[in-house]
Amino acid sequence: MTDLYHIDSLFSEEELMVRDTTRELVENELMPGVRDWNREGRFPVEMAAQFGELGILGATLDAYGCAGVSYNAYGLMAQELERCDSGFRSFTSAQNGLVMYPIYHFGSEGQKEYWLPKLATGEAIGCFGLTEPDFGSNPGGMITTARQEGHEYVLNGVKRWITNGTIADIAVVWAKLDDKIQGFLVAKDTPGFSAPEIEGKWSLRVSVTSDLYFDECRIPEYNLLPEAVGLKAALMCLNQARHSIAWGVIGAAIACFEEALEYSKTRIQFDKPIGGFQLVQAKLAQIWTDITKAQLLCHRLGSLMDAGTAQPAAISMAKRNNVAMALNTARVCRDILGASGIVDDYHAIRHMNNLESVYTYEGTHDIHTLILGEKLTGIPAYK
Amino acid sequence: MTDLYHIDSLFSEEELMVRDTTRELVENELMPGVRDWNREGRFPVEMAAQFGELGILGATLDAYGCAGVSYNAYGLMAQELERCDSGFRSFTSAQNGLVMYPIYHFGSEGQKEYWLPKLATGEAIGCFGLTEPDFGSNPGGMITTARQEGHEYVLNGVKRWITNGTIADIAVVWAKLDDKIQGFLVAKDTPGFSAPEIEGKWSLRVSVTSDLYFDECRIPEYNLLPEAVGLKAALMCLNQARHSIAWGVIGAAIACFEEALEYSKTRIQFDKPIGGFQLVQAKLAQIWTDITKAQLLCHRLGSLMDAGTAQPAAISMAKRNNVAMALNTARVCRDILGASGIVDDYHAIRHMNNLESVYTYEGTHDIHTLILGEKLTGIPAYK
Amino acid sequence: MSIPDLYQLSDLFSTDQIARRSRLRWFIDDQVLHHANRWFQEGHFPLEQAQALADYNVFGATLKGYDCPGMSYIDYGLMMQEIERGDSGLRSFASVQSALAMYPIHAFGSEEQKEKWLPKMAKGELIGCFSLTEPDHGSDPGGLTTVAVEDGDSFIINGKKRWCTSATIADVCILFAKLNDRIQGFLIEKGTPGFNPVEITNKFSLRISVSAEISLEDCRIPKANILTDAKGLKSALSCLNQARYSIAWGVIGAAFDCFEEALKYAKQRIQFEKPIASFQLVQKQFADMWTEIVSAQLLALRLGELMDEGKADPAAISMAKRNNVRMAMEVARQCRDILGAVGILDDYHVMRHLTNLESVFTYEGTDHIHTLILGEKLTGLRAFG
Amino acid sequence: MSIPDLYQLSDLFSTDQIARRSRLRWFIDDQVLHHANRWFQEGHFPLEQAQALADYNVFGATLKGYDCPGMSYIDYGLMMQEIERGDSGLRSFASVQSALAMYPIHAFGSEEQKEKWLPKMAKGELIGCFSLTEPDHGSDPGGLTTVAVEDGDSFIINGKKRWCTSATIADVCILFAKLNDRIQGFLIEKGTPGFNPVEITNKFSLRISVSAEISLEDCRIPKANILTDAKGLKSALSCLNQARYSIAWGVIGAAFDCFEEALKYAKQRIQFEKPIASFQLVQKQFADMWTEIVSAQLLALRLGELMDEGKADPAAISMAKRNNVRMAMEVARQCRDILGAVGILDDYHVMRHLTNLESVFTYEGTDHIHTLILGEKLTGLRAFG
Repeated sequence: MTDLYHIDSLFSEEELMVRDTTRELVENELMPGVRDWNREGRFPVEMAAQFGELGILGATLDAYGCAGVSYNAYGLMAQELERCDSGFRSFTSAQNGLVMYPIYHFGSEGQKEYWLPKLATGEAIGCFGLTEPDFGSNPGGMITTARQEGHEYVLNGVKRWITNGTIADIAVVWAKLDDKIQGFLVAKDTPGFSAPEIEGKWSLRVSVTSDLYFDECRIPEYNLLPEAVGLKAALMCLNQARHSIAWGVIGAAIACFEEALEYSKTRIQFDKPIGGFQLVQAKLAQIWTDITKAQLLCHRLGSLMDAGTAQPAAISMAKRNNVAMALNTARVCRDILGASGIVDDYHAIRHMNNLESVYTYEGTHDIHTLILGEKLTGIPAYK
Repeated sequence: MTDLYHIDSLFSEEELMVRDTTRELVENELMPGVRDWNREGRFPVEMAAQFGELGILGATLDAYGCAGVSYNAYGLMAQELERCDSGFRSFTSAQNGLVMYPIYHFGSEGQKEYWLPKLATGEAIGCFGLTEPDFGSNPGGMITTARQEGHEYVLNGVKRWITNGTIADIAVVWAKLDDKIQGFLVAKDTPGFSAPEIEGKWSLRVSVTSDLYFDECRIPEYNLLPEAVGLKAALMCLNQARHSIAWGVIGAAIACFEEALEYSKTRIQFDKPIGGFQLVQAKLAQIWTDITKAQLLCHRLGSLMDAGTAQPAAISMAKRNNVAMALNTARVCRDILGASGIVDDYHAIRHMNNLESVYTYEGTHDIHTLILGEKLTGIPAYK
Repeated sequence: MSIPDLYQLSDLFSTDQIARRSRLRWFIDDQVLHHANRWFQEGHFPLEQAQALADYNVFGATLKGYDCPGMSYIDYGLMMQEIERGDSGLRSFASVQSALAMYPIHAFGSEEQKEKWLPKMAKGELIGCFSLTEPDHGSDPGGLTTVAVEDGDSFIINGKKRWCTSATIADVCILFAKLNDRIQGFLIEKGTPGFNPVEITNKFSLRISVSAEISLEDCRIPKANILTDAKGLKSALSCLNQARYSIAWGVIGAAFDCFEEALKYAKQRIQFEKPIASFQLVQKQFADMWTEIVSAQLLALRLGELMDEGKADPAAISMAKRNNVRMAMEVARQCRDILGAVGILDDYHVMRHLTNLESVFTYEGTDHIHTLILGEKLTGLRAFG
Repeated sequence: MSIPDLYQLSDLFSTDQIARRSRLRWFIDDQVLHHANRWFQEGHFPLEQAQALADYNVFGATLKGYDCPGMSYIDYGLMMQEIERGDSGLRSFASVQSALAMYPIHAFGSEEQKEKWLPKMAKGELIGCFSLTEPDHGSDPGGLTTVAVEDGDSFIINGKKRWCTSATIADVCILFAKLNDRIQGFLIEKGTPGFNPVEITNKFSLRISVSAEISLEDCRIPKANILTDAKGLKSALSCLNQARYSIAWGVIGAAFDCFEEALKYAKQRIQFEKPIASFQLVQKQFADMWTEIVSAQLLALRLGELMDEGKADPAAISMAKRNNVRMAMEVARQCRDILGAVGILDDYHVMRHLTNLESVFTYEGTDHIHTLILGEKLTGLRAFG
């Protein structure tokens, strides 16, 4: 994509290097397999180690084996991963923002030392259990409970739509302890804990999505995340994930755009490339503009996050805008590809289907609308 | 407007000072009068001297009495002026981008020394004659001619939609000399030259729009702009103007947004502020996002222009996007104001009507679409 | 009309309806469109031309008896469409006279009131207006605060009203106020002391139409001037449904006028050595608009049939009002764009229609309110108030 | 159906039509919708169920004689709507059988061809397909390069075709090729040597439908297999108009199914302690969709009347195909959003409809092509080709 706004020059050498290394991995290891994985509905978990090697896992954290890069560098990684498939970016968003981040920020020294190095290499995989079947947009209403019995906590409840659930070695789980929301760590194979995969998805097929069941599930006392107290702590994790989504979807949009542009230049109808028709140019011009704006929004957001001054509403704005942008871009590109656009020789329709999930998860489009609305007017209108 | 993306911090101290001084002028001198000027269809030409005093005229040029500020500083000036009315920004875009810029870049030393200081103080006013009644989107087809007779050039033709025409002391006029496009200076009161105002506008009423008639109009030989050769030179001027439009319309959008937001917080229906309703919040959230993206686009564009690396297509992208954004914002805000939105106690409907012109002038929305389309595909689709 | 009748809708009308439409169209072309832009600039309401609409049986068109035309709702709709081809302000005047003044007298008035007012209103000799909205109660008229109290043989009314079309020129005003905490309609005659309408003059929109504020200060009217059969807010809303119906048809006319003007221009305007109508981007605009106009016509026509059969659900009226006004606004905006620079001049009609439609979008139930009426109908859940 | 019939469109249909629609709806509910998601996952076309449609008089519905049902275009449209409530792929199959295989035999075939094929096709005993599109000629079929040459008592055909629905299961293919530089239709029977259809298996869309590529390698057919009265591209396009008509109706069914599913979900799904259907933002989505569905129904219905009267302009068909497919796509997308996370699962139908409609948007004339057909009709200027 022609870099009309010289956006590359907004990044440091190091950030660009990080991006290019990720791109190389994506081109060599992920792109050749994605069509088949999507057909099979399979996440190639064997890739986790390679993500770890490149420093993608826990990218923005310092120490404990993490790379400690800037939020914009991490954003570029997310962009490159999602250029291939939203499933890879989803895996990373969960591992980084929803597992490593809370362990790093809310965990005990022992928890950090045990889990973070393994998670950073991809030796261990994590998931995040907040959403429940009846509490999606309103997680504060959750009904999963924890009670203390001696030196154990006992968990009961169900979590849903959990990325990585079935393949995770460790789950960050939120439950009500004495009516207050509290985070816990639950290890794979703990008795009373199971994580079956959700079948029949027509979206994010290159990603594992699971239910988590807790039936008198007993975990040791030291698996409580000491600082993970209240809904606010959980929402801090979501903000991390949303940042990476806002970045990632740019990659999906670029992939669709480049594919459609190339097609428009080579597909001949009425003796000329369809890219020469006004109606097609109008579509290309609009999505090019939309991608450029999304890049600027994300770059600015990354800078604010590095400076520690990003408000949650700023993250909502970018997640909401960029996902809607990418979804629209994918649809328009699918259209430009004509009949060919419905086969998986092309990427657009896979991205299009994936982005339907991304539009909904980590705060639906409407919920982010109302977060911005409240910020502006001071009036919550969720209810 | 809450600065959610800390956009202010992207500007230098000096740039912000320039903005604030302009804002003060706008608040004190322009806002109190704009409602009446709009009703009367009058441009308050007496303001030109005050614009000159603040360094707004020829702002980005060096020497000859000009302020030599950055493109972003100039952009902020344009934003503040258009926060009041697109007419003021139009005046400035014409004076700066379309008159002072070509004299500075294409003029002789004598032309520069004579005109630029007067134009910079607002003592003299300029206009730019390129568009003709039958050649709007396709200026290269112009039929105005110049022929040499001794030490004079003789001009014949008609120009249309010329901002500042009737009040201008000097016109930069484009005509075909031996079939090649060439720029000339034509002074007010030259025999054979007249510039009647176009009546009956429902848009940009706080701005002078004129026809220029040349009927055997004789100008001295030294009024040829030596370097203003070919359509490309004229288009370079337009790019200057488009940059200031892209910035300016953000001001119009902000004015509408702030007005509608304030109204939504104080207008009570069904016992609560309408700002508390989901449908209203959805509108506010969207235009807030759109304004933020437009600001980032413009800031980046200004930086590229300062670095001398802005491609014309980059300017087209910002003009096209931002004007469409502002027009939509004005419409949505007019709607939020309800019945009150149709009276001129509120600004939205005036901005809405103004922006209809801005959408069309300096390259229509469709023309910029096709400029981007050509840049992407390599195929011109204008015809 | 230069737009091809692609769906052959003319076949759906009777010869009489077509002939009537043609006569009215001629009148609008000749007596209205030639002057509309000037009137708009001056903010002038042409009362004589408006009264002349009576010759075409516009006023109280669907009412029976009392010298009213007794025509069908489709007849009425077609006329509204033609009038709004001229101007939304003129159509607003006609809607108010018919739907908001004559209709409530016909539906809720005493025999004496009907005989006194309706024949002359149908002839255009007397003008009516309707006053429900207040400065602080637009979308929620149920909250109105104007109050009537009994005093011997009179009612005394106090309060403030706003956005009352025709109020300063009207001979009679149908005004809603609370009597013993219940909404009730009253007839107030022109010149009644304490009834003070003041024109709102700084409008950008509907400038060929009078809008007014009314202050009521101890306004005393005889007891006979109560609208006997009007019961609560429901009666007021039934008038609005009549008006909304006329809007759903009317705005199609505004869209036609814009569309025809833009199409004519696009065929004549040469750029890059060919008519701009030959460019794909312009053809796309026309194709979109054309489809939306035809759909809006079909919606209005079906609604007219239901009105004639007495079977139209109020939500059906909301759907047509909301959809058709949106359609007309979008058409006006697209046409303005197609006209390019000249689109802002009063040599053309588009910009007048465009600004008029801003009011039409808001009045007689905002777009949001109709959205939520449909939402409630569908889900059974009320999301407002 | 749980959507209120706000515009009382059922009154516009005969008792017979309503009864027929109900029977077909029952079949679709019972035999198709229960299995559709599984078939879609497997990429399976249920040939037996498809053939069973013959019992409802779907095949060649509007054709007269030769044991064909001889029904009205509105009858036909209503059936297509019900079938696409089930699945766009199944409706595509039915459209191809009726509009693209039986119709050309009926319109352009010899008496012998009609007698041989039509009665059995009407019964669903024989299946037909239609092959015009080539890999390099989609929107401009006039440029097709498949060639037929005379050779004694035979024609020999060579070339490549693409996107041919039902080709691998069809008993007869109506195929267009150039004979002496002029486009001509031919009947090719299943199993003819040199006629090689290969299924396209990697589709995301219309997976309950067979699409194929066909390579023709010295494919020899008897001279009697020419479609005698087919003259040039015009005849091929007249078939497409038949198919486009069925799409304009069909997609309304897909929209219905999505809408009902989303409405039911929204009323049951509780968030913040109340059904999401009670939120303003959700009600707005429903209000928008509902209005567009009703408008699309009216457009299809009027078009059906014109078809029955033999007066439909091809541009009128383009308007309805383009508008109604856009409508259905937008409805599917909005409904997917309303369903939230579960909207991506095969417990629901929305995502299947959503991906199906991507094909429908493109086939039988892309959205762009119909845009430019309308543009040309309106302006007289051709902006393509």
